[in-house]
Amino acid sequence: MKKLINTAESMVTDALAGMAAAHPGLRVDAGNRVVYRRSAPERGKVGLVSGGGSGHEPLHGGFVGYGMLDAACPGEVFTSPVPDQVIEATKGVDGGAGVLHIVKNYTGDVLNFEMAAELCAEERLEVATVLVNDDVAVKDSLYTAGRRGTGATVFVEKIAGALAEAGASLAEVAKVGEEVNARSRSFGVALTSCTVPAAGKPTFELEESEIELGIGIHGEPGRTRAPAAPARDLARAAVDALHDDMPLSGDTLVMVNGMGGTPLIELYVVYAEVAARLREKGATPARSLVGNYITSLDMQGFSVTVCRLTDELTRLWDAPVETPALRWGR
Amino acid sequence: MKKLINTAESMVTDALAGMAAAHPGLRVDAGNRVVYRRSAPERGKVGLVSGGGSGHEPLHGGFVGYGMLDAACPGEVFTSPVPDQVIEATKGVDGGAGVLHIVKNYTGDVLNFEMAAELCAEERLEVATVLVNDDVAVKDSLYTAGRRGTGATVFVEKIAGALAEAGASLAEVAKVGEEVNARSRSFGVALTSCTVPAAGKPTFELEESEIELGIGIHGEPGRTRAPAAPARDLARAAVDALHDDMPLSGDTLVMVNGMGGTPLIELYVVYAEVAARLREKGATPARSLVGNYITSLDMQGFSVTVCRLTDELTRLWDAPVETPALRWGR
Amino acid sequence: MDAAFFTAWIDEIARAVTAGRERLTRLDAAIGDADHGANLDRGFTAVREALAAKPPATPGAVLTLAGTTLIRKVGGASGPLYGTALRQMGAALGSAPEVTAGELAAALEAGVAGVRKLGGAEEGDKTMVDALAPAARALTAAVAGGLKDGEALAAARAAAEEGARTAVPLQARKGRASYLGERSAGHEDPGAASTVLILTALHTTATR
Amino acid sequence: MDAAFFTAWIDEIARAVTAGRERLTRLDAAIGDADHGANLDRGFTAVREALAAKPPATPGAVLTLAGTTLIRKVGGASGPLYGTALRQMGAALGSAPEVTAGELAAALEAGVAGVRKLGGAEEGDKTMVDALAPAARALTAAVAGGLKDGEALAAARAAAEEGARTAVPLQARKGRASYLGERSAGHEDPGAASTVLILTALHTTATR
Ligand SMILES: Nc1ncnc2c1ncn2[C@@H]1O[C@H](COP(=O)(O)OP(=O)(O)O)[C@@H](O)[C@H]1O
Ligand SMILES: Nc1ncnc2c1ncn2[C@@H]1O[C@H](COP(=O)(O)OP(=O)(O)O)[C@@H](O)[C@H]1O
Ligand SMILES: [Mg+2]
Ligand SMILES: [Mg+2]
Ligand SMILES: [Mg+2]
Ligand SMILES: [Mg+2]
Repeated sequence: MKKLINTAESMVTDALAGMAAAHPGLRVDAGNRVVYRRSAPERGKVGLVSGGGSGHEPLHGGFVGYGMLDAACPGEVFTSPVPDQVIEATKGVDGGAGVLHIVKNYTGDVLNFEMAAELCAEERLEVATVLVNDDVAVKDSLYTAGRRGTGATVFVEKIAGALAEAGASLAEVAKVGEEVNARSRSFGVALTSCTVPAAGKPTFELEESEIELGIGIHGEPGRTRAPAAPARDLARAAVDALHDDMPLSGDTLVMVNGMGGTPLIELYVVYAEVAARLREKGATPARSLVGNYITSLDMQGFSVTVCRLTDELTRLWDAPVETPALRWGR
Repeated sequence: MKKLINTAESMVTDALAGMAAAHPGLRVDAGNRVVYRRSAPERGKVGLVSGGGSGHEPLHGGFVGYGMLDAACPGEVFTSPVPDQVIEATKGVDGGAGVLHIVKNYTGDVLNFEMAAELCAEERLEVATVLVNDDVAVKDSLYTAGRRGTGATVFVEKIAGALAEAGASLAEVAKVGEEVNARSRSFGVALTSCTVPAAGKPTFELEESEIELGIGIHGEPGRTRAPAAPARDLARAAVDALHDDMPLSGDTLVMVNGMGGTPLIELYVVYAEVAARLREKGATPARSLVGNYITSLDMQGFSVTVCRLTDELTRLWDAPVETPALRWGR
Repeated sequence: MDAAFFTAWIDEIARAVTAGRERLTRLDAAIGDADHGANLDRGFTAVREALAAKPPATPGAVLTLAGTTLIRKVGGASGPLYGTALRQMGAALGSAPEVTAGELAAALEAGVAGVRKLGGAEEGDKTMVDALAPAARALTAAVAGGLKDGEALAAARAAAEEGARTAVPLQARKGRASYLGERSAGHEDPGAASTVLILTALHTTATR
Repeated sequence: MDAAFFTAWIDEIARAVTAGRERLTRLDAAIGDADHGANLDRGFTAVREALAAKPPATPGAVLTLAGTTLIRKVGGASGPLYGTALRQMGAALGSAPEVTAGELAAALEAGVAGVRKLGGAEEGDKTMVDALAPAARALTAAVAGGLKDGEALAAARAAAEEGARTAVPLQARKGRASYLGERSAGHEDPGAASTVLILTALHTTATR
């Protein structure tokens, strides 16, 4: 394993130091491991806190800033943050209008955020939670821990953040977050495994001619292993999986996301196929993101996330945002 | 080799289709292989054209838009564009104030842009050229083709683009481009090779414990092979190489650039060390970019580019820009 | 069994987890996200430090501090779950300076109940519960059957081992491994494996 | 040698380049950027198509169209350089419907001069010039010495081979390989290798 790190143990702390140095709009509390927007807490504004394991950058720290998150809590690599971090962040962004927790649906994330929310409630902090669970590769049934939260997290953070910025109440901000989640679906494909620094070797092994379909964002093996195929076939398989789960039509917000080790040129190849397939299904790719937004360390592969837009959601998506990884309108 | 492509031959065309679909602010002439900003040509504004081999995305197409390039000419992977593309782009962005060619110093790029510029001159198009050659790993001597153009290209395109947007003349825009180049230096490190799709296998092989120092952006082997080392040592080696070549002091613009396959979390680890080392050298990292800006397909590694700022250059760097890969102020 | 005994148990867990770190990570790589070894190693190292910094006076206080520390330092699924297990055990033991094997058995049952309640997993879902629950049952039964401490803890350990083994062919229905569906069958659950380490450490500590 | 002969030469180059594509790429991977095989394959395939679409009537026109097509389709260093070489050869041959080996030798010298001028490389810089220049010299000498066409072209081919071989131990001073400094020594230059293919194709075409 070769990585640009000092030690596996210090990786998250070292990267936080880099974020602090690179982004004057952020304030990084290295001791408590919380990334704040410099202006937090904002009086009268609903605070947005998210967090999760590290290794998914720019998620979540890269989405802290005007129009999106107020704070992010990075855990160790692929390990959800601990309740202390979330409590600290929640207090730090509370401007009197309550705080929204945006949580990806994984047992660890759910448990740690739940514990934090309970303790915040004891201290009379108003907290609401949006649980993101958009990954169609996992069936939401008695036989699973429910669907995983993946790409839709970016959409939820952006759109809920825009509504919070506009002065909406905690209930309203939570509601739009849930709406975005309900209208979004994701599907991921891996060409290679990733290597967790503390583990020191790839999480799984794939042959030269094999890929994993239906992967998440933690290097976990997918639902099925399949022969490698042209980008067109993979893009179609992804869009079809989304469409089978939630028929797509009308204006959509589409993200073709790289898993961390995939060159941008390949993501554009995939996007062309995804957009074409969406049109075949009767949907319009009205807004898009192509790039690395929610990654899995150095994994090669991509995920497709589609959100069925409404006029209101489009307006909130288009609203100004100023974060390290997503910026427009200011 | 596993890649998200349809065929190696169609990769560049397919990716251009994806760019066209993803970015309404661009107009892609697929037949001639030119990416224009939608508003080109802009009357009275100096037009900026760059280009080079593909595989360096977001360079150059991702830097087309307000405040930066007017057009980009992508060649085949790692192969400079042909003169026809450059001529077409030059004509397409000429708004009567002349056109600046921004060319990275490689024999192929220089020859093809030169041929294009000659033919443009025959058609009475006013063309000036800025040659970018910032890579300190290569000595500029009789015994080389001169220094390679790498990361400073991003700075030149941004800053010259801002001055052109402000209505400056071709001579002024060329001059600031040259100034940025003269004040910038780069150094790159590879942990792995990249794989050129048409070649089908990695360009070079590295052992688990080896890295290449002084690499360019085409997967070419570097100046020396060295044992793998902590991020701190690599960042120092890079900054020291820059400082040895051009003493660093005062405000600097710093880019820690990923080579395409490196996770963002690792780039932040490197940035923390680079910023610390710059301060030790007496320089201030006043502005920064951390991410994938000028890549080498799926190579893992990073490069550091530093530009010694002046007040004027800082102002131009801060000026609004609206391109797929760099956006602020609008 | 006094505070020193429980502190020694934690020390032994920490040692075993460090030694078994790679194996736990390997098991988690197969059906999870390859961090279980690092998580527990980080967690129990922190617990050991916390206990050394401020040695608690009672068994209950040792386990409560251990549980709280895990919750504060580990994250992921196993942090809150093992943390809750130890905190529930600590609460069950109260402030008694010494506890019997019977009291320990009751505390372990309370710990299992805490994990069940928090994580919602039943036996057969292929989680740590598949090792924890039989271990608690075996300890209770052994004590009721009049076995000596060492033998009772050996029975608990054996039951944990057997539980972890029995879960191997099962398909996971909780935690990350559930995402794999049928592909989770045939692999040992990392949490069940770490529970075996923890029960083994208990037996080792008692028979040393 | 008429237009058909030169068209056949181009066909033979295209065939050889497609067959040798992997080798050229491998040589370029060692001291360059691994695209020389793909570049020339794309280029000469395009040239063959251009010639088929509008067959030129004279040797000069064949080579001029071939050179222009390379410049328009290849990119990189080799596109303009080989394109210029062929265009200069075409210009030197003028509009004659048939050309002698002597005229071809003079044209080849003109082509080499064009490459030299455009790229600024001298012999010994470890580029295509190291194979091209001796080949042109050998052809000129062989014709002057009265050798038959086939023998003269065999001499040119041998000189190209010898030139490429001689350049192996050298350190590159032009093109991408120069960035490697001393590490470029010991490798065969891809452009010199493709020049050998081109000269071999000429000999093959003449002796078929
Ligand atoms: N709902 C649950 N109830 C009980 N145990 C669980 C549950 N979910 C996960 N686990 C246990 O946690 C273990 C994984 O722990 P760890 O790898 O540290 O956390 P994470 O899954 O968050 O990466 C699993 O092997 C399983 O035994
Ligand atoms: N200045 C030059 N003069 C002559 N030949 C050159 C020069 N620079 C490069 N070459 C030749 O071009 C070859 C490389 O061609 P190619 O790989 O197609 O282009 P690129 O170097 O742009 O990738 C080299 O092997 C060398 O023979
Ligand atoms: Mg985890
Ligand atoms: Mg090239
Ligand atoms: Mg895990
Ligand atoms: Mg090349």
